[in-house]
Amino acid sequence: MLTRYGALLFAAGFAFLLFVLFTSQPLGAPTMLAGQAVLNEAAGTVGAANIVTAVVLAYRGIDTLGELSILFAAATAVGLVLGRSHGKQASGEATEPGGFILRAGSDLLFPLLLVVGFYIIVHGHLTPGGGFQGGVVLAAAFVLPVLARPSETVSHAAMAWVEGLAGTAFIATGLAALAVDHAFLAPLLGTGQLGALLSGGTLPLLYLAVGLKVGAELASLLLRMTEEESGT
Amino acid sequence: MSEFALLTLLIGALSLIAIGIGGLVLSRNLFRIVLALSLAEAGANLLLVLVGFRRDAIAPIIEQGHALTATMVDPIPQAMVLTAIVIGVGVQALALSLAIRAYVAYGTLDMNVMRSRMETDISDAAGAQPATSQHAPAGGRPLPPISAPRLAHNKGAQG
Amino acid sequence: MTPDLFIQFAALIVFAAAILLGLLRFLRGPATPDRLVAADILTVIATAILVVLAPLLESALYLDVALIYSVLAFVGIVALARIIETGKKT
Amino acid sequence: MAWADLIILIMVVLVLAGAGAALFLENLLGAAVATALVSLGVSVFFVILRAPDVALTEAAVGAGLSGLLLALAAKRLGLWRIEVQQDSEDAGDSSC
Repeated sequence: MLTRYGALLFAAGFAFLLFVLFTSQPLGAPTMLAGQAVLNEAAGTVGAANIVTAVVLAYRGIDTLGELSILFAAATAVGLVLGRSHGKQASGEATEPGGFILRAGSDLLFPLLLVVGFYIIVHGHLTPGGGFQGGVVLAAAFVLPVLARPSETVSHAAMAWVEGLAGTAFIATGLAALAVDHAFLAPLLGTGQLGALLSGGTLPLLYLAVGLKVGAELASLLLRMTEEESGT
Repeated sequence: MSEFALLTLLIGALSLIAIGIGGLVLSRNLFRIVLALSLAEAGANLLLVLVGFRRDAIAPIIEQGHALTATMVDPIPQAMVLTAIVIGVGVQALALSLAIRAYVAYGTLDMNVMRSRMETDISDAAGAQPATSQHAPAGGRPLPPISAPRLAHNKGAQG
Repeated sequence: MTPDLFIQFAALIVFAAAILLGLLRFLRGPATPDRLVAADILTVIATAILVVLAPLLESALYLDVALIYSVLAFVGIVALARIIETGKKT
Repeated sequence: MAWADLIILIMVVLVLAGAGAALFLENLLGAAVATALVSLGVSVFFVILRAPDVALTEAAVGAGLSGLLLALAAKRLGLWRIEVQQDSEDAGDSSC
Protein backbone atom coordinates (compact mmCIF):
# COMPACT_ATOMS: atom_id res chain seq x y z
CA MET A 1 0.00 0.00 0.00
CA LEU A 2 2.78 2.34 0.96
CA THR A 3 4.66 1.66 -2.27
CA ARG A 4 1.56 2.66 -4.21
CA TYR A 5 1.30 6.08 -2.57
CA GLY A 6 5.03 6.52 -2.84
CA ALA A 7 4.89 5.84 -6.57
CA LEU A 8 2.03 8.27 -7.08
CA LEU A 9 3.89 10.89 -5.07
CA PHE A 10 6.99 10.30 -7.16
CA ALA A 11 5.12 10.68 -10.45
CA ALA A 12 3.35 13.84 -9.35
CA GLY A 13 6.52 15.31 -7.89
CA PHE A 14 8.45 14.55 -11.05
CA ALA A 15 5.79 16.26 -13.16
CA PHE A 16 5.79 19.26 -10.83
CA LEU A 17 9.58 19.50 -11.02
CA LEU A 18 9.45 19.48 -14.82
CA PHE A 19 6.65 22.06 -14.76
CA VAL A 20 8.68 24.45 -12.63
CA LEU A 21 11.73 23.80 -14.79
CA PHE A 22 9.96 24.51 -18.06
CA THR A 23 7.97 27.54 -16.91
CA SER A 24 11.10 29.24 -15.57
CA GLN A 25 12.04 29.90 -19.20
CA PRO A 26 9.64 31.66 -21.55
CA LEU A 27 7.74 29.19 -23.68
CA GLY A 28 7.74 29.75 -27.41
CA ALA A 29 11.04 31.59 -27.54
CA PRO A 30 13.87 29.06 -27.49
CA THR A 31 17.48 30.16 -27.24
CA MET A 32 18.52 28.08 -30.27
CA LEU A 33 22.28 28.32 -29.94
CA ALA A 34 23.00 25.42 -32.26
CA GLY A 35 19.65 25.47 -34.04
CA GLN A 36 20.05 28.95 -35.50
CA ALA A 37 23.50 28.12 -36.88
CA VAL A 38 22.14 24.98 -38.48
CA LEU A 39 19.21 26.90 -39.96
CA ASN A 40 21.54 29.53 -41.39
CA GLU A 41 23.99 27.25 -43.13
CA ALA A 42 22.16 23.96 -43.77
CA ALA A 43 20.54 24.99 -47.05
CA GLY A 44 23.86 26.13 -48.49
CA THR A 45 26.21 23.39 -47.33
CA VAL A 46 23.97 20.32 -47.38
CA GLY A 47 21.48 21.24 -50.07
CA ALA A 48 18.44 19.55 -48.52
CA ALA A 49 15.24 21.57 -48.36
CA ASN A 50 14.13 19.62 -45.30
CA ILE A 51 16.44 20.81 -42.56
CA VAL A 52 15.45 18.05 -40.16
CA THR A 53 16.70 15.57 -42.76
CA ALA A 54 19.91 17.56 -43.03
CA VAL A 55 20.38 17.33 -39.26
CA VAL A 56 19.55 13.62 -39.13
CA LEU A 57 21.73 12.49 -42.03
CA ALA A 58 24.43 15.10 -42.51
CA TYR A 59 25.11 16.63 -39.11
CA ARG A 60 24.30 13.51 -37.09
CA GLY A 61 24.98 10.73 -39.58
CA ILE A 62 26.79 8.46 -37.16
CA ASP A 63 23.89 8.86 -34.74
CA THR A 64 21.57 7.56 -37.44
CA LEU A 65 23.89 4.63 -38.02
CA GLY A 66 23.66 3.88 -34.30
CA GLU A 67 19.88 4.13 -34.48
CA LEU A 68 19.88 1.64 -37.34
CA SER A 69 22.03 -0.74 -35.35
CA ILE A 70 19.69 -0.43 -32.35
CA LEU A 71 16.73 -1.32 -34.56
CA PHE A 72 18.72 -4.21 -35.99
CA ALA A 73 19.54 -5.43 -32.48
CA ALA A 74 15.88 -5.16 -31.45
CA ALA A 75 14.72 -7.12 -34.49
CA THR A 76 17.38 -9.77 -33.93
CA ALA A 77 16.50 -10.04 -30.26
CA VAL A 78 12.81 -10.45 -31.05
CA GLY A 79 13.69 -13.25 -33.44
CA LEU A 80 15.88 -14.84 -30.79
CA VAL A 81 13.32 -14.55 -27.99
CA LEU A 82 10.35 -15.74 -29.99
CA GLY A 83 12.24 -18.67 -31.39
CA ARG A 84 12.71 -20.03 -34.85
CA SER A 85 9.58 -21.00 -36.74
CA HIS A 86 9.53 -24.47 -38.25
CA GLY A 87 7.33 -23.70 -41.23
CA LYS A 88 3.69 -22.77 -41.10
CA GLN A 89 1.52 -24.45 -38.51
CA ALA A 90 -1.76 -25.72 -39.91
CA SER A 91 -3.84 -24.75 -36.89
CA GLY A 92 -7.41 -23.92 -37.93
CA GLU A 93 -7.98 -20.41 -36.68
CA ALA A 94 -4.60 -19.09 -37.72
CA THR A 95 -4.99 -19.84 -41.41
CA GLU A 96 -8.57 -18.72 -41.76
CA PRO A 97 -8.74 -15.93 -44.34
CA GLY A 98 -10.43 -12.64 -43.58
CA GLY A 99 -13.72 -11.46 -45.01
CA PHE A 100 -14.23 -10.45 -48.62
CA ILE A 101 -13.94 -6.72 -47.91
CA LEU A 102 -10.66 -7.15 -46.07
CA ARG A 103 -9.18 -9.35 -48.81
CA ALA A 104 -10.25 -7.04 -51.65
CA GLY A 105 -9.17 -3.97 -49.66
CA SER A 106 -5.74 -5.38 -48.93
CA ASP A 107 -5.23 -6.33 -52.58
CA LEU A 108 -6.19 -2.80 -53.57
CA LEU A 109 -4.10 -1.15 -50.89
CA PHE A 110 -0.88 -3.14 -51.37
CA PRO A 111 0.42 -1.31 -54.50
CA LEU A 112 -0.82 2.02 -53.14
CA LEU A 113 1.11 1.47 -49.91
CA LEU A 114 4.23 0.60 -51.90
CA VAL A 115 3.90 3.80 -53.94
CA VAL A 116 3.30 5.93 -50.86
CA GLY A 117 6.23 4.33 -49.06
CA PHE A 118 8.67 4.94 -51.88
CA TYR A 119 7.33 8.48 -52.35
CA ILE A 120 7.97 9.21 -48.68
CA ILE A 121 11.47 7.71 -48.87
CA VAL A 122 12.56 9.37 -52.12
CA HIS A 123 11.19 12.79 -51.17
CA GLY A 124 12.76 12.59 -47.73
CA HIS A 125 15.02 15.56 -48.36
CA LEU A 126 12.25 17.75 -49.80
CA THR A 127 9.07 17.09 -47.86
CA PRO A 128 8.43 15.70 -44.39
CA GLY A 129 9.23 12.04 -44.16
CA GLY A 130 12.22 9.96 -45.00
CA GLY A 131 13.67 6.53 -44.64
CA PHE A 132 12.23 5.58 -41.29
CA GLN A 133 8.67 6.65 -42.02
CA GLY A 134 8.72 5.20 -45.53
CA GLY A 135 10.19 2.00 -44.14
CA VAL A 136 7.30 1.72 -41.70
CA VAL A 137 4.84 2.13 -44.58
CA LEU A 138 6.64 -0.56 -46.61
CA ALA A 139 6.57 -2.93 -43.64
CA ALA A 140 2.84 -2.30 -43.20
CA ALA A 141 2.38 -2.99 -46.92
CA PHE A 142 3.99 -6.40 -46.60
CA VAL A 143 2.13 -7.34 -43.42
CA LEU A 144 -1.35 -6.38 -44.64
CA PRO A 145 -1.73 -9.28 -47.15
CA VAL A 146 -0.58 -11.72 -44.48
CA LEU A 147 -3.18 -10.23 -42.15
CA ALA A 148 -5.89 -10.76 -44.75
CA ARG A 149 -4.80 -14.28 -45.75
CA PRO A 150 -2.77 -15.91 -43.00
CA SER A 151 -1.85 -18.81 -45.28
CA GLU A 152 0.26 -16.50 -47.43
CA THR A 153 3.98 -16.53 -46.81
CA VAL A 154 6.66 -13.95 -47.37
CA SER A 155 10.22 -15.14 -47.81
CA HIS A 156 12.36 -14.37 -44.78
CA ALA A 157 15.55 -15.06 -46.71
CA ALA A 158 14.77 -12.38 -49.31
CA MET A 159 14.13 -9.87 -46.53
CA ALA A 160 17.38 -10.73 -44.84
CA TRP A 161 19.16 -10.18 -48.16
CA VAL A 162 17.49 -6.81 -48.75
CA GLU A 163 18.28 -5.73 -45.21
CA GLY A 164 21.90 -6.78 -45.43
CA LEU A 165 22.46 -5.15 -48.81
CA ALA A 166 20.82 -1.90 -47.68
CA GLY A 167 22.92 -1.78 -44.52
CA THR A 168 26.05 -2.46 -46.56
CA ALA A 169 25.09 0.31 -48.97
CA PHE A 170 24.69 2.77 -46.11
CA ILE A 171 28.11 1.96 -44.67
CA ALA A 172 29.73 1.87 -48.11
CA THR A 173 28.45 5.38 -48.83
CA GLY A 174 29.91 6.50 -45.54
CA LEU A 175 33.25 4.84 -46.32
CA ALA A 176 33.32 6.42 -49.77
CA ALA A 177 32.88 9.79 -48.09
CA LEU A 178 35.68 8.85 -45.71
CA ALA A 179 37.96 8.11 -48.66
CA VAL A 180 37.11 11.26 -50.60
CA ASP A 181 36.40 13.81 -47.92
CA HIS A 182 38.27 12.47 -44.88
CA ALA A 183 35.07 12.36 -42.82
CA PHE A 184 32.74 9.42 -42.32
CA LEU A 185 29.30 9.98 -43.90
CA ALA A 186 30.16 13.46 -45.13
CA PRO A 187 27.80 14.58 -47.93
CA LEU A 188 29.25 13.95 -51.37
CA LEU A 189 28.30 14.70 -54.97
CA GLY A 190 27.67 18.42 -54.46
CA THR A 191 24.52 20.05 -53.27
CA GLY A 192 22.61 20.43 -56.51
CA GLN A 193 19.77 22.87 -56.90
CA LEU A 194 17.75 23.43 -53.75
CA GLY A 195 14.33 21.82 -54.02
CA ALA A 196 15.06 19.56 -56.98
CA LEU A 197 14.56 15.81 -56.67
CA LEU A 198 18.22 15.10 -57.42
CA SER A 199 19.74 17.41 -54.86
CA GLY A 200 21.37 17.12 -51.49
CA GLY A 201 24.25 14.95 -52.70
CA THR A 202 24.19 11.49 -51.16
CA LEU A 203 21.30 12.17 -48.78
CA PRO A 204 18.61 10.57 -51.00
CA LEU A 205 20.80 7.48 -51.47
CA LEU A 206 21.37 7.20 -47.74
CA TYR A 207 17.67 7.58 -47.05
CA LEU A 208 16.85 4.96 -49.69
CA ALA A 209 19.18 2.52 -47.94
CA VAL A 210 17.69 3.41 -44.55
CA GLY A 211 14.16 2.95 -45.88
CA LEU A 212 14.81 -0.46 -47.40
CA LYS A 213 16.65 -1.64 -44.30
CA VAL A 214 14.01 -0.43 -41.85
CA GLY A 215 11.21 -1.77 -44.01
CA ALA A 216 12.74 -5.24 -44.32
CA GLU A 217 13.62 -5.31 -40.62
CA LEU A 218 10.22 -4.28 -39.34
CA ALA A 219 8.40 -6.51 -41.81
CA SER A 220 10.37 -9.57 -40.73
CA LEU A 221 9.82 -8.60 -37.07
CA LEU A 222 6.07 -8.30 -37.56
CA LEU A 223 5.87 -11.49 -39.61
CA ARG A 224 7.72 -13.35 -36.90
CA MET A 225 5.10 -12.20 -34.44
CA THR A 226 2.27 -13.39 -36.68
CA GLU A 227 3.70 -16.90 -36.85
CA GLU A 228 2.10 -19.21 -34.34
CA GLU A 229 3.91 -20.97 -31.57
CA SER A 230 5.96 -23.88 -32.90
CA GLY A 231 6.03 -26.47 -30.15
CA THR A 232 8.79 -25.32 -27.86
CA MET B 1 -0.40 30.63 -30.68
CA SER B 2 -1.36 32.12 -27.35
CA GLU B 3 0.29 31.70 -23.99
CA PHE B 4 -2.75 29.75 -22.86
CA ALA B 5 -2.35 27.21 -25.68
CA LEU B 6 1.32 26.65 -24.92
CA LEU B 7 0.60 26.23 -21.23
CA THR B 8 -2.16 23.74 -22.01
CA LEU B 9 0.24 21.76 -24.15
CA LEU B 10 2.87 21.80 -21.41
CA ILE B 11 0.38 20.56 -18.83
CA GLY B 12 -0.83 17.90 -21.25
CA ALA B 13 2.69 16.64 -21.87
CA LEU B 14 3.54 16.60 -18.17
CA SER B 15 0.30 14.79 -17.33
CA LEU B 16 1.13 12.19 -19.96
CA ILE B 17 4.53 11.65 -18.39
CA ALA B 18 3.03 11.44 -14.90
CA ILE B 19 0.30 9.03 -16.01
CA GLY B 20 2.87 6.92 -17.83
CA ILE B 21 5.21 6.71 -14.87
CA GLY B 22 2.33 6.02 -12.49
CA GLY B 23 1.04 3.23 -14.67
CA LEU B 24 4.54 1.86 -15.13
CA VAL B 25 5.04 1.57 -11.38
CA LEU B 26 1.55 0.60 -10.28
CA SER B 27 0.43 -1.87 -12.95
CA ARG B 28 0.75 -5.56 -12.31
CA ASN B 29 -0.01 -6.63 -15.85
CA LEU B 30 2.99 -6.89 -18.17
CA PHE B 31 1.01 -5.82 -21.26
CA ARG B 32 -0.25 -2.72 -19.48
CA ILE B 33 3.28 -1.89 -18.38
CA VAL B 34 4.33 -1.83 -22.03
CA LEU B 35 1.39 0.47 -22.80
CA ALA B 36 2.29 2.80 -19.93
CA LEU B 37 5.87 2.94 -21.18
CA SER B 38 4.70 4.10 -24.59
CA LEU B 39 2.47 6.73 -22.95
CA ALA B 40 5.36 8.19 -20.97
CA GLU B 41 7.46 8.17 -24.13
CA ALA B 42 4.82 10.11 -26.08
CA GLY B 43 4.70 12.71 -23.30
CA ALA B 44 8.47 13.11 -23.27
CA ASN B 45 8.56 13.51 -27.05
CA LEU B 46 5.85 16.16 -26.89
CA LEU B 47 7.78 18.02 -24.21
CA LEU B 48 10.96 18.03 -26.31
CA VAL B 49 9.22 19.36 -29.40
CA LEU B 50 7.44 21.97 -27.27
CA VAL B 51 10.81 23.23 -26.08
CA GLY B 52 11.93 23.84 -29.64
CA PHE B 53 8.78 25.70 -30.65
CA ARG B 54 9.16 29.34 -31.60
CA ARG B 55 6.29 31.76 -31.97
CA ASP B 56 5.28 32.94 -35.46
CA ALA B 57 7.75 30.61 -37.11
CA ILE B 58 7.30 28.11 -39.94
CA ALA B 59 8.28 24.45 -40.14
CA PRO B 60 12.01 23.85 -40.78
CA ILE B 61 11.45 22.98 -44.42
CA ILE B 62 12.31 25.36 -47.23
CA GLU B 63 9.42 25.63 -49.64
CA GLN B 64 9.04 27.30 -52.97
CA GLY B 65 7.43 30.68 -52.45
CA HIS B 66 8.85 31.25 -48.99
CA ALA B 67 11.83 33.44 -48.36
CA LEU B 68 15.05 31.63 -47.46
CA THR B 69 15.43 33.78 -44.39
CA ALA B 70 12.03 33.09 -42.86
CA THR B 71 11.94 32.36 -39.13
CA MET B 72 11.87 28.64 -38.49
CA VAL B 73 11.37 26.54 -35.38
CA ASP B 74 14.36 24.76 -33.87
CA PRO B 75 15.18 21.69 -36.01
CA ILE B 76 17.47 19.96 -33.52
CA PRO B 77 14.88 18.79 -30.94
CA GLN B 78 12.78 17.58 -33.85
CA ALA B 79 15.63 15.47 -35.19
CA MET B 80 16.22 14.02 -31.73
CA VAL B 81 12.55 13.20 -31.26
CA LEU B 82 12.55 11.51 -34.67
CA THR B 83 15.29 9.21 -33.42
CA ALA B 84 13.53 8.68 -30.10
CA ILE B 85 10.25 7.61 -31.69
CA VAL B 86 11.91 5.07 -33.96
CA ILE B 87 13.95 3.61 -31.11
CA GLY B 88 10.83 3.57 -28.93
CA VAL B 89 9.07 1.23 -31.29
CA GLY B 90 12.08 -1.11 -31.24
CA VAL B 91 11.98 -1.12 -27.45
CA GLN B 92 8.25 -1.78 -27.52
CA ALA B 93 8.66 -4.72 -29.87
CA LEU B 94 11.37 -6.24 -27.70
CA ALA B 95 9.34 -5.73 -24.51
CA LEU B 96 6.28 -7.32 -26.09
CA SER B 97 8.26 -10.34 -27.24
CA LEU B 98 9.71 -10.75 -23.75
CA ALA B 99 6.18 -10.55 -22.32
CA ILE B 100 5.08 -13.25 -24.76
CA ARG B 101 7.97 -15.46 -23.70
CA ALA B 102 7.17 -14.95 -20.02
CA TYR B 103 3.52 -15.75 -20.69
CA VAL B 104 4.48 -18.96 -22.45
CA ALA B 105 6.74 -19.95 -19.56
CA TYR B 106 4.47 -19.07 -16.62
CA GLY B 107 0.97 -19.01 -18.05
CA THR B 108 0.06 -15.60 -16.68
CA LEU B 109 0.69 -11.92 -17.26
CA ASP B 110 0.15 -10.85 -13.66
CA MET B 111 3.47 -9.93 -12.08
CA ASN B 112 2.57 -11.10 -8.58
CA VAL B 113 1.35 -14.50 -9.73
CA MET B 114 4.37 -14.80 -11.98
CA ARG B 115 6.72 -13.97 -9.11
CA SER B 116 5.16 -16.51 -6.78
CA ARG B 117 5.30 -19.21 -9.46
CA MET B 118 8.89 -18.31 -10.16
CA GLU B 119 9.75 -18.58 -6.47
CA THR B 120 8.01 -21.93 -6.27
CA ASP B 121 10.05 -23.13 -9.22
CA ILE B 122 13.26 -21.92 -7.68
CA SER B 123 12.44 -23.45 -4.32
CA ASP B 124 11.55 -26.73 -6.00
CA ALA B 125 14.83 -26.74 -7.82
CA ALA B 126 16.65 -25.97 -4.57
CA GLY B 127 14.70 -28.64 -2.69
CA ALA B 128 13.21 -26.31 -0.06
CA GLN B 129 9.80 -25.12 1.10
CA PRO B 130 8.47 -22.26 -1.02
CA ALA B 131 8.49 -18.87 0.63
CA THR B 132 5.19 -17.99 2.26
CA SER B 133 5.46 -14.24 2.06
CA GLN B 134 6.91 -11.94 -0.50
CA HIS B 135 8.17 -9.52 2.11
CA ALA B 136 9.86 -12.11 4.34
CA PRO B 137 11.19 -14.62 1.89
CA ALA B 138 13.21 -16.84 4.17
CA GLY B 139 11.49 -15.97 7.43
CA GLY B 140 12.03 -18.55 10.14
CA ARG B 141 13.27 -21.37 7.99
CA PRO B 142 16.80 -22.52 7.33
CA LEU B 143 18.34 -21.25 4.17
CA PRO B 144 18.28 -23.89 1.44
CA PRO B 145 21.57 -25.16 0.08
CA ILE B 146 22.09 -23.16 -3.05
CA SER B 147 24.51 -24.13 -5.76
CA ALA B 148 26.52 -21.40 -7.38
CA PRO B 149 24.60 -20.91 -10.67
CA ARG B 150 21.23 -20.80 -8.88
CA LEU B 151 22.38 -18.05 -6.57
CA ALA B 152 21.92 -15.37 -9.16
CA HIS B 153 18.36 -16.47 -9.97
CA ASN B 154 17.36 -16.55 -6.33
CA LYS B 155 18.68 -13.11 -5.67
CA GLY B 156 16.86 -11.75 -8.70
CA ALA B 157 13.56 -13.26 -7.61
CA GLN B 158 13.76 -11.94 -4.07
CA GLY B 159 15.00 -8.47 -4.84
CA MET C 1 -12.91 37.35 -41.95
CA THR C 2 -12.96 35.95 -45.47
CA PRO C 3 -15.47 33.24 -46.40
CA ASP C 4 -12.69 30.63 -46.72
CA LEU C 5 -11.41 31.33 -43.27
CA PHE C 6 -14.92 31.27 -41.87
CA ILE C 7 -15.54 27.85 -43.38
CA GLN C 8 -12.29 26.55 -41.90
CA PHE C 9 -13.15 27.83 -38.42
CA ALA C 10 -16.64 26.36 -38.67
CA ALA C 11 -15.12 23.05 -39.76
CA LEU C 12 -12.78 23.03 -36.77
CA ILE C 13 -15.66 23.68 -34.38
CA VAL C 14 -17.67 20.86 -35.94
CA PHE C 15 -14.65 18.56 -35.66
CA ALA C 16 -14.23 19.47 -32.01
CA ALA C 17 -17.83 18.53 -31.30
CA ALA C 18 -17.42 15.31 -33.28
CA ILE C 19 -14.30 14.40 -31.32
CA LEU C 20 -16.10 14.90 -28.04
CA LEU C 21 -18.96 12.67 -29.19
CA GLY C 22 -16.57 9.98 -30.42
CA LEU C 23 -14.67 10.18 -27.14
CA LEU C 24 -17.92 9.73 -25.24
CA ARG C 25 -18.64 6.55 -27.16
CA PHE C 26 -15.09 5.35 -26.65
CA LEU C 27 -15.25 5.82 -22.88
CA ARG C 28 -18.77 4.48 -22.47
CA GLY C 29 -18.71 1.71 -25.08
CA PRO C 30 -19.60 -1.41 -23.16
CA ALA C 31 -17.67 -3.87 -25.33
CA THR C 32 -14.33 -3.74 -27.10
CA PRO C 33 -15.82 -3.69 -30.65
CA ASP C 34 -17.68 -0.49 -29.70
CA ARG C 35 -14.43 1.05 -28.57
CA LEU C 36 -12.69 -0.05 -31.77
CA VAL C 37 -15.35 1.57 -33.95
CA ALA C 38 -15.16 4.75 -31.86
CA ALA C 39 -11.37 4.79 -32.34
CA ASP C 40 -11.85 4.35 -36.08
CA ILE C 41 -14.23 7.32 -36.16
CA LEU C 42 -11.73 9.38 -34.21
CA THR C 43 -8.93 8.55 -36.67
CA VAL C 44 -11.12 9.70 -39.57
CA ILE C 45 -11.90 12.95 -37.75
CA ALA C 46 -8.22 13.43 -36.95
CA THR C 47 -7.36 13.00 -40.63
CA ALA C 48 -9.90 15.68 -41.48
CA ILE C 49 -8.43 17.97 -38.81
CA LEU C 50 -4.95 17.49 -40.27
CA VAL C 51 -6.27 18.37 -43.72
CA VAL C 52 -7.96 21.54 -42.44
CA LEU C 53 -4.83 22.54 -40.51
CA ALA C 54 -2.79 22.58 -43.73
CA PRO C 55 -4.39 25.76 -45.18
CA LEU C 56 -4.57 27.36 -41.74
CA LEU C 57 -0.80 26.92 -41.35
CA GLU C 58 -0.33 28.05 -44.98
CA SER C 59 1.70 25.10 -46.15
CA ALA C 60 0.96 22.07 -48.30
CA LEU C 61 3.57 20.01 -46.47
CA TYR C 62 1.16 19.05 -43.72
CA LEU C 63 -1.00 17.13 -46.20
CA ASP C 64 1.61 14.36 -46.24
CA VAL C 65 0.94 13.76 -42.58
CA ALA C 66 -2.77 13.32 -43.26
CA LEU C 67 -1.99 10.89 -46.10
CA ILE C 68 0.26 8.68 -44.00
CA TYR C 69 -2.03 8.88 -41.02
CA SER C 70 -5.14 7.82 -42.92
CA VAL C 71 -3.35 4.96 -44.66
CA LEU C 72 -1.63 3.51 -41.60
CA ALA C 73 -4.46 4.01 -39.12
CA PHE C 74 -6.51 1.76 -41.39
CA VAL C 75 -3.88 -0.97 -41.15
CA GLY C 76 -3.62 -0.70 -37.37
CA ILE C 77 -7.38 -0.75 -36.78
CA VAL C 78 -7.77 -3.68 -39.19
CA ALA C 79 -5.13 -5.63 -37.28
CA LEU C 80 -6.89 -5.05 -33.96
CA ALA C 81 -10.25 -5.92 -35.52
CA ARG C 82 -8.84 -9.19 -36.84
CA ILE C 83 -7.89 -10.23 -33.32
CA ILE C 84 -11.42 -9.61 -32.05
CA GLU C 85 -12.81 -11.51 -35.03
CA THR C 86 -10.55 -14.46 -34.24
CA GLY C 87 -11.79 -14.42 -30.66
CA LYS C 88 -15.43 -14.32 -31.66
CA LYS C 89 -15.31 -17.42 -33.84
CA THR C 90 -13.75 -19.89 -31.47
CA MET D 1 -5.69 32.85 -32.49
CA ALA D 2 -8.78 31.13 -31.24
CA TRP D 3 -8.68 28.05 -33.44
CA ALA D 4 -5.43 26.80 -31.99
CA ASP D 5 -6.72 27.19 -28.44
CA LEU D 6 -9.91 25.30 -29.21
CA ILE D 7 -8.27 22.41 -31.05
CA ILE D 8 -5.48 22.12 -28.50
CA LEU D 9 -7.93 22.07 -25.61
CA ILE D 10 -10.07 19.38 -27.22
CA MET D 11 -7.02 17.32 -28.15
CA VAL D 12 -5.57 17.56 -24.65
CA VAL D 13 -8.87 16.28 -23.30
CA LEU D 14 -8.75 13.45 -25.85
CA VAL D 15 -5.15 12.54 -25.03
CA LEU D 16 -5.64 12.54 -21.27
CA ALA D 17 -8.87 10.56 -21.55
CA GLY D 18 -7.06 8.06 -23.77
CA ALA D 19 -4.18 7.79 -21.34
CA GLY D 20 -6.57 7.24 -18.43
CA ALA D 21 -8.47 4.66 -20.43
CA ALA D 22 -5.23 2.86 -21.28
CA LEU D 23 -4.55 2.40 -17.59
CA PHE D 24 -8.02 1.74 -16.23
CA LEU D 25 -9.84 -0.30 -18.90
CA GLU D 26 -10.36 -3.89 -17.81
CA ASN D 27 -9.98 -5.20 -21.33
CA LEU D 28 -6.39 -5.00 -22.53
CA LEU D 29 -7.34 -4.80 -26.20
CA GLY D 30 -9.36 -1.70 -25.38
CA ALA D 31 -6.30 -0.32 -23.61
CA ALA D 32 -4.22 -0.94 -26.74
CA VAL D 33 -6.79 0.99 -28.80
CA ALA D 34 -6.59 3.80 -26.23
CA THR D 35 -2.82 4.14 -26.72
CA ALA D 36 -3.45 4.46 -30.45
CA LEU D 37 -5.79 7.35 -29.60
CA VAL D 38 -3.09 9.00 -27.51
CA SER D 39 -0.64 8.90 -30.39
CA LEU D 40 -3.36 10.34 -32.64
CA GLY D 41 -3.69 13.40 -30.40
CA VAL D 42 0.06 13.78 -30.03
CA SER D 43 0.44 13.67 -33.81
CA VAL D 44 -2.01 16.60 -34.16
CA PHE D 45 -0.01 18.47 -31.50
CA PHE D 46 3.16 18.00 -33.53
CA VAL D 47 1.47 19.49 -36.58
CA ILE D 48 0.32 22.50 -34.56
CA LEU D 49 3.85 22.89 -33.20
CA ARG D 50 5.19 23.11 -36.80
CA ALA D 51 6.96 19.75 -36.71
CA PRO D 52 5.57 17.90 -39.75
CA ASP D 53 8.50 15.47 -39.78
CA VAL D 54 7.87 14.34 -36.24
CA ALA D 55 4.12 14.29 -36.81
CA LEU D 56 4.63 11.99 -39.78
CA THR D 57 6.82 9.66 -37.76
CA GLU D 58 4.40 9.61 -34.85
CA ALA D 59 1.49 8.95 -37.20
CA ALA D 60 3.30 6.12 -38.97
CA VAL D 61 4.73 4.53 -35.84
CA GLY D 62 2.05 5.30 -33.28
CA ALA D 63 -1.01 4.60 -35.35
CA GLY D 64 0.21 1.93 -37.73
CA LEU D 65 3.19 0.01 -36.47
CA SER D 66 2.39 0.17 -32.77
CA GLY D 67 -1.19 -0.91 -33.43
CA LEU D 68 0.04 -3.82 -35.53
CA LEU D 69 2.59 -4.85 -32.90
CA LEU D 70 0.12 -4.64 -30.03
CA ALA D 71 -2.51 -6.53 -32.00
CA LEU D 72 -0.14 -9.35 -32.93
CA ALA D 73 1.17 -9.58 -29.37
CA ALA D 74 -2.40 -9.58 -28.02
CA LYS D 75 -3.15 -12.48 -30.32
CA ARG D 76 -0.17 -14.46 -29.08
CA LEU D 77 -1.06 -13.62 -25.48
CA GLY D 78 -4.67 -14.70 -25.98
CA LEU D 79 -6.04 -11.40 -24.74
CA TRP D 80 -9.27 -11.70 -26.76
CA ARG D 81 -10.27 -14.48 -24.39
CA ILE D 82 -10.57 -12.05 -21.48
CA GLU D 83 -13.91 -10.71 -22.68
CA VAL D 84 -15.36 -14.21 -22.56
CA GLN D 85 -13.87 -14.95 -19.16
CA GLN D 86 -15.28 -11.85 -17.53
CA ASP D 87 -18.73 -13.41 -17.32
CA SER D 88 -17.57 -16.29 -15.18
CA GLU D 89 -14.91 -14.75 -12.98
CA ASP D 90 -14.66 -11.12 -12.04
CA ALA D 91 -11.04 -11.16 -10.92
CA GLY D 92 -9.63 -10.35 -14.33
CA ASP D 93 -6.46 -8.52 -15.17
CA SER D 94 -7.31 -5.23 -13.53
CA SER D 95 -4.13 -3.32 -13.16
CA CYS D 96 -4.29 -1.10 -10.15
